[in-house]
Amino acid sequence: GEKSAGGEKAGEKILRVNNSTEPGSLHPARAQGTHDSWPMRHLFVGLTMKEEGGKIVPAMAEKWDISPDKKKYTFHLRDGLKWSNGDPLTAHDFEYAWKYVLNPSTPSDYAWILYYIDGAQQYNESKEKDPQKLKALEDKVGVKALDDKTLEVKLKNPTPFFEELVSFYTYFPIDKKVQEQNPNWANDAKTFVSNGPFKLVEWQHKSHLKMAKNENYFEKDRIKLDGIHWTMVEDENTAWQSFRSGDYDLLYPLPSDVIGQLKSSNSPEFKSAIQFATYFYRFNTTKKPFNNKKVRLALTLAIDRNTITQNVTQGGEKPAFGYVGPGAKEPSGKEFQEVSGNFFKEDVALAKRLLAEGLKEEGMTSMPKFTILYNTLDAHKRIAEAIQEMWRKNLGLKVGLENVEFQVKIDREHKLDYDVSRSGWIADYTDPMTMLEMFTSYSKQNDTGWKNKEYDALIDQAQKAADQAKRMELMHKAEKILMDEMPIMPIYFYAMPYAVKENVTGVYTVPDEYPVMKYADKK
Amino acid sequence: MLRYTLQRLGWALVTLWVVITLTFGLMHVIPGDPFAKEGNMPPGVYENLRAYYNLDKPLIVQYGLYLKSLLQLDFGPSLKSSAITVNDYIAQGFPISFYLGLQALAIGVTLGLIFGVIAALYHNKWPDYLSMILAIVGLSVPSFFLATVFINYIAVEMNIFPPSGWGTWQHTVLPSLALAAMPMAFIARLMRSSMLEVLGQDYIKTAKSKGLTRNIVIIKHTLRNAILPVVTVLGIITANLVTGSFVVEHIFGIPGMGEMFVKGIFNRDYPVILGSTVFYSAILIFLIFVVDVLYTWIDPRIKVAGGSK
Amino acid sequence: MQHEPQLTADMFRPVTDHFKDAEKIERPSVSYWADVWRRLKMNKLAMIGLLMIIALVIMAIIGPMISGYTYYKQDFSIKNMRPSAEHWFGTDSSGRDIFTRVWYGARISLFIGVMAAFIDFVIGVLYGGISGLKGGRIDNIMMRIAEVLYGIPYLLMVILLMVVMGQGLWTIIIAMTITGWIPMARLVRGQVLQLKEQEYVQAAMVLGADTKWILRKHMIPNMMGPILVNVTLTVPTAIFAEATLSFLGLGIPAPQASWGTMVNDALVSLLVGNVYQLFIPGFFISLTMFAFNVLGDGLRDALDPRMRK
Amino acid sequence: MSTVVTETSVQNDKNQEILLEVRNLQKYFNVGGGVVKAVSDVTFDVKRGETLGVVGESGCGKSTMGRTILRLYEATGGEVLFEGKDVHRANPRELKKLRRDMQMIFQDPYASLNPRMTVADIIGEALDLHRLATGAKRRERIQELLHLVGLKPDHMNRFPHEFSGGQRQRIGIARALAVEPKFIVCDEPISALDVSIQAQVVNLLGELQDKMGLTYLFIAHDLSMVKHISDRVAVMYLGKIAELAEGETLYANPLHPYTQALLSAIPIPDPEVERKRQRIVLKGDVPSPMNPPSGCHFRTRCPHAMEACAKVEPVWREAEPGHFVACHLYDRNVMGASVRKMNHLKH
Amino acid sequence: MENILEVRDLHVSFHTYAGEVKAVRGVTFHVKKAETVGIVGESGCGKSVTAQSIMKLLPHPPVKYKKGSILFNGEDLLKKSEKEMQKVRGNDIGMIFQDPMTSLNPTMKIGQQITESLIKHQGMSAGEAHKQAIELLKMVGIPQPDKRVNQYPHEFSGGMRQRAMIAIALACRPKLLIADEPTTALDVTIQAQILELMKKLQAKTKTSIILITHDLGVVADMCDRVVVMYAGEIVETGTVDQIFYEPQHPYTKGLLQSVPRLDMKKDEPLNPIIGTPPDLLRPPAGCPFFARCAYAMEVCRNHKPALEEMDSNHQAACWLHHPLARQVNRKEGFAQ
Ligand SMILES: Nc1ncnc2c1ncn2[C@@H]1O[C@H](COP(=O)(O)OP(=O)(O)OP(=O)(O)O)[C@@H](O)[C@H]1O
Ligand SMILES: Nc1ncnc2c1ncn2[C@@H]1O[C@H](COP(=O)(O)OP(=O)(O)OP(=O)(O)O)[C@@H](O)[C@H]1O
Ligand SMILES: [Mg+2]
Ligand SMILES: [Mg+2]
Repeated sequence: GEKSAGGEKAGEKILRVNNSTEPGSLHPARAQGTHDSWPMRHLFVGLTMKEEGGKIVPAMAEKWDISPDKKKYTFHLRDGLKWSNGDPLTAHDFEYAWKYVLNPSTPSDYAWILYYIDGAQQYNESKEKDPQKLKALEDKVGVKALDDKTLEVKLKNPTPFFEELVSFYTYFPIDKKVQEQNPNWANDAKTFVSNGPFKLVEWQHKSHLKMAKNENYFEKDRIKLDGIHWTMVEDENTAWQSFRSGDYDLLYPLPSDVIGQLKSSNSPEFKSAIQFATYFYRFNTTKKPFNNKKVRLALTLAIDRNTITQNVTQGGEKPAFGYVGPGAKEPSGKEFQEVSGNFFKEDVALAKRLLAEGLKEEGMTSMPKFTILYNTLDAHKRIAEAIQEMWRKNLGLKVGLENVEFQVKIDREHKLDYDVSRSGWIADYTDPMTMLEMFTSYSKQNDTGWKNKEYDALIDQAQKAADQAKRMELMHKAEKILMDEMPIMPIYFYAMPYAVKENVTGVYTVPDEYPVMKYADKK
Repeated sequence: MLRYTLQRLGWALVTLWVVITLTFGLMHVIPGDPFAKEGNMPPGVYENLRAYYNLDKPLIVQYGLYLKSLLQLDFGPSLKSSAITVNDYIAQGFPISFYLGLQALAIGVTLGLIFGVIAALYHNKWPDYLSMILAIVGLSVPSFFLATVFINYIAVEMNIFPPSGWGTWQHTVLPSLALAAMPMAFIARLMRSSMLEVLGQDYIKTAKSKGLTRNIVIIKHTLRNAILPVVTVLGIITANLVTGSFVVEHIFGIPGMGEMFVKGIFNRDYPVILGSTVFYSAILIFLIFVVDVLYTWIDPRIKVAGGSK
Repeated sequence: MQHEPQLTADMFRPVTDHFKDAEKIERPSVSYWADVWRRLKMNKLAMIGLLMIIALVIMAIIGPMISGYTYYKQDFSIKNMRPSAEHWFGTDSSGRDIFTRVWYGARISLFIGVMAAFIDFVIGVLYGGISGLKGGRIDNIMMRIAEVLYGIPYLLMVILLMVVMGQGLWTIIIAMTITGWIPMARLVRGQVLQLKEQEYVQAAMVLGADTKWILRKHMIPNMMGPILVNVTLTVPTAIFAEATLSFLGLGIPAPQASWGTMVNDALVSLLVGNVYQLFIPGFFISLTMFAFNVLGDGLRDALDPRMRK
Repeated sequence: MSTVVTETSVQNDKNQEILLEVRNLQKYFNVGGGVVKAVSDVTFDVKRGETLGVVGESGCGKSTMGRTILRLYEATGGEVLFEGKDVHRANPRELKKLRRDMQMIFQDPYASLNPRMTVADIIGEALDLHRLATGAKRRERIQELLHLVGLKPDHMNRFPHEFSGGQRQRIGIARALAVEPKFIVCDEPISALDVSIQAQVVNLLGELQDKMGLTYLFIAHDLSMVKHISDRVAVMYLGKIAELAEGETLYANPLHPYTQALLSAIPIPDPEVERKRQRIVLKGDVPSPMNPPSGCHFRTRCPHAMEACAKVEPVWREAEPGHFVACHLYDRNVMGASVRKMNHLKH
Repeated sequence: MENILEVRDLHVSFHTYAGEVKAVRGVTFHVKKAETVGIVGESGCGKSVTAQSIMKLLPHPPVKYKKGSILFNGEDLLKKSEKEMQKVRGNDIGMIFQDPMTSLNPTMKIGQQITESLIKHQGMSAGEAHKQAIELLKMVGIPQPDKRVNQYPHEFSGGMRQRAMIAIALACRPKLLIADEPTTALDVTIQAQILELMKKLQAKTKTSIILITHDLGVVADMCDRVVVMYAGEIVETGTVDQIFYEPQHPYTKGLLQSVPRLDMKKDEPLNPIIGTPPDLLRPPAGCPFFARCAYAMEVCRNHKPALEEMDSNHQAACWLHHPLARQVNRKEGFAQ
């Protein structure tokens, strides 16, 4: 690759990757989604951070104390922390950042992830116009810098995964001084200030980002790269072609047919890691005959998940026979998903019987034609086609496919204006709760019309439980209910197949993030 | 001339205003929410977002606010990206799309004219067939097909040009070719038929009767008259080319403004939708004006100024 | 002098009966369309185009039936098979028979093309006809409306349509025609303005014919030439436009296949070496485009009595 | 010019009833950036059974006048009375009735027949529009009309392009006759025809007039043909009538300098005459009807132009009985020595 | 006087979809120095085809010169290559077309259109040619030529355009000027101006002129000799007096009779020629005028009459002049 897009100097170790699209924002309060978070995790670091496999290790915080009721955390920051511009980094920066996120006038998509903090939700949801009263609400938020190096956080409920939460990008600090002087500092590489392994040196919007090693990083010796260059090529095929012609060192995501080919040829450039995420179909349980559990079960049992993962997605995904996938560990160290085991087994004969019974219960003689709703994407289409064909072949059903734009799909799901709808859920943190709380009757993301008091109660108990083992048990029970009732049909657990050049080492993955390159090295 | 220009400007503003109003209405009629997310979105967060972008206000107020900011040439923020505004989008994307578009236009027009002229001069002989088949192939291959094929064979397998990105002239070659195919084919066909038309005119006979050589007759008497229909369509073609093609920019990963038009709509990014519409319409109207001026320059019979001067 | 015939005095008797043939017409009666057809038949390329279209239509009708496969049946055990005796055009990445899908796609693509052309024709003739006939202010306003329609983002209208009508064949067809009728309307308007001044139209007016009569009896039959040419070119354009909509994910619903969706789905096959999946449907798009274009060109020549051979 | 002749002509006038009155007719066209005064302020009568010839150079407004009389164009001003009814104020129903009485024959035999219709359809159109005949009667009537204009019944199912120019013009005449009109505007019906065919059509028109008592407004620029066919002749120049008189009178004694020039310019198919002839060759070109000269429209080319011509528009006056002219040379107020001048002008 | 142009037995055909249109069939005539020869005949009889054959301007694929020769100063133009023809056109032979509206290039200044041939044939510089163009415009009587030379055709009136056409045709002082219906599109008064101008110029330059028209009046005014064509053939040729006063062919006679004379009485009907000209796709085997001829005889049906000398310079192609016809046919007043 002589003609690479970057303009790196000879001898510099620059890793070239594709972020697919322009980050909407690199400001911790405004960032949302993977295209923002992937570069951001290389620019910032939180109180804690994740190492290979998702292990939580101290970062800005050297250590922390947890109160016996597990509702109060006191973080102790390291000595001599500095921002990339040389400003000292203090606990006040964290307090300021978190309160800034929660401020109702900050348009922060991810403000809710701070709701675990006492008083956070009240402040963020406040419609208060009076600055005085608003200030009072702000002061009630349970985060306080006791001094430059100590941050005290009070939680609403005991939250065993809070140590992990603080590694999330919305919990990143911001340089109070810079933010107050220039609210738009995060839009321009010249004014960008960060505290992570790299600093932003160039941001050509819609085109590329250039990051260079941050000499003020607390662990700068672990960083081998001189920088990372990110492009924003959206087309998967083109990006792959560019990787092939040597313009990238690492590429994620990949076109599924390419994955299949790389895998079958045992390409040394191909890697696949687990991802804590589930691909499933929602049923609209308010609509006949999907209100009938047996019908939902029949549909669930009548597809061949192996064929889908082997022939369609091809990226090392695992067929899903439960809802919570691998990625969340129990205190025992075991995968939550392993403990759950499979909740059902594919069985066409049983499916046929269940379908007949279900329809009879609903007073119907045959299954009416229904439609799978999915948002426009090649992979979704191919999966939908495969499932449509399986339902046709195995149950003799007439199934239509309808693709709509993403924004319309969500809209229609919220309005329960669908029969069966494609969904995917990518964990925000590695606790089953990120998956399970969605199907409570009061969740805004439920979108199936399915309501179960028992389930609600179990989730509520789990959220308040201080004991991890107890929590896990409660969540297993909840998942069992979900899988018995089947308002959703699990299809597979995501994987993260990516390609990396052989001369690149040190890239690692965690279940809920894109490949991490901060410790990467290039020969 | 000045009066005429002002008059046209007036009409242009009216047209633009109607387009804005209709687009505004249309984009709020279609379902889909700019803040819709598959992930968690508690009502509080959602409402804060809408309030921040004034989307909680009545539509008519939003409309008024938009027109007001438009008068200050402020196209507003992007709902999907807090890092750049719509003005930034245009300021950064347009020069790139413009450059690419002009290059494609140059290629398309030059080749189109050459093919068209050759086809007409060798009417119903093999060069005619050949150049028309070429033109039809150009017309019949969707640009996404062409772009993908270019990347695969020319960029990756032959390793001649980079497959994606922007920066050097090498980056511009394949996308320009992909963009140029359609106008090239279109212009070739147009030029062919108008050349045939002109070649049958009496004044060509007059020119021949002066003893001029075939080449002079073609260059001095035929081309200028034959090019008129091509000039008429050039306005729309140019407007479409210089404001960027979503497909080509998407496939070649070019940071132009082509994606604004499509992704703005897909994302329900209201200010981006309106901004791209206004910008495109303004460019189109401007270019049509330019074409009219060009037209009078080429054809002295037509007077731009509608006056009796 | 020339061969001096055997002249007898007898031959120099005056003839008188020869005037009865004075008004005789020598040439056999041929209607205008018969004449056009005769000229068209002489144009080899146009006839090739016509035959190709007929062949495509026939194959679209019988093709999906003769292969013994369906367009939707998946069989992953035979995915990505190259063309062979069982699967003449090979199979796609879901193990579906491409031959069947190509001809099924031909049905959809040709139907879209033909229907879009037909609807464009109806709306275009009505709109352009009224605009041209009424003239003056009505004409001005109607043409401005058409202009505004060009300004509104096309995709926005298509999305609205998808929402209102749901996804499907007819939605695509209507989407093709939202702005597709405008060129036709312009063409018809231009023709009407020209024909309005024709003496035979004026003669009808003097005879007391009203607007409807004139439009039906005189205008439409005489505009058919240029309209027909335009229609033949609309068909492939619509097929092409559907392909581009497919690229944006707004094409025909899966698993139905149009050539456009097939090309789009197969773009990735280029990366993994299954190029036939891309080039087979691509070839048929080009072929259709070619056939309709040469037929259109041929018609243009055949309809123009000045262009002799 | 003897008084006797004048008296008889006046008497003739009395005998003949006026069929069509044109009063101050105006037709302006709005074009690009101005107004074309194609017909400005024209007044004359047409008597029943006569042929009024209209001559004038191309673009002087002859066709426009003819069309405005038939209300193919809406008049900008003035009125047209046909048998006392104002054509331009007739409502659609009255107009349709009037259309049966007033017909037109067009200049271009190629453009005036719809190329996609058979002869039967072209002639039958008139019958259909006015529901004059259907079925077998329609067929009969069409054949009858074809016979009338000297074509064969078996031409019915042929298309216009199969006919020669003269035959086409006859089809056009048959179409006009189908509704049994009283009055026909012939807009240069022979200009596009060959010399040898022109006479066929002119003879046909003459025969039909005798047979059916038709009245013609015969527009042409061929003065000899117009003289041959017309009872009276009007000479137009740039939207106005310059002179109007009986054919014989006009040719023998042209008053208006334009008429004089026009007559002298007609090429005569006789080498002897041509060799001897003295032409009045006018200088310059016809001005644009967008901005005609002030005063008299002809003054820019007139060999007798005077100061007054630029200032005052000459009035339409009856210089001699039945002989109208618009020229200051015959205006006693402007020209003291008009009589002397008149004599001088004649040769 | 020498013959500057001799056309001998010229046959020209168009190959169309409908078949072969035999537009010109055995045309023979000549033009002498400084004389004006008129070609008359009705529309479609092959006048323009004959004229354009001399310049070889007819498009080649449909047109075929089947037979004959066109000798210009003794050289056969039909044998010349396109390159050689380019030297003749505009230089030795000039041409004026019927319609000044469409015969001038609308997007080119009048001056440029005149200078083109000057630069090409006379090797003038652009400046010289421009001066010469102004001279030429002055010569054809265009006022303010130095201003007009920089205008476009649409800024000229019809008469001025035709004068510009004449200026173009005469730019290189050609030996032969072919004027194909130069005044048909013009008004009578303007026509008079143009004809007057042509006469004046001819007197000055001694150019030979072929004047094509179907207006017998114009012929009477302008020509020394006349060629009468009918259906692609010459039926009569002679001096202008011979043609007008002693026509020998029924067609010529018919033509003269169908024109109204100013001295005719109003109610006297005209004498038209009955019928229409033959279709040149299927030209009749015998005399082309047979079907319309009042003097037709049995022999005319299938036997083509040859052009025969009647008088000095006077030729006609008609069986009526055959000795046998004079015996059999007693019709009066025609065959003298
Ligand atoms: N529809 C129209 N719009 C604008 N101007 C017109 C229109 N029709 C005629 N004119 C103008 O009006 C004037 C008179 O035209 P008209 O056709 O009546 O002349 P004419 O005497 O019939 O000429 P010709 O002998 O060429 O037929 C011309 O200058 C012409 O350009
Ligand atoms: N391009 C052509 N293709 C076919 N036939 C043609 C073509 N040009 C001329 N002709 C035929 O050749 C014959 C002679 O045409 P020509 O133009 O010489 O007639 P003309 O005597 O000049 O008539 P006019 O007085 O109308 O100009 C006509 O019958 C015509 O139909
Ligand atoms: Mg006229
Ligand atoms: Mg001619």
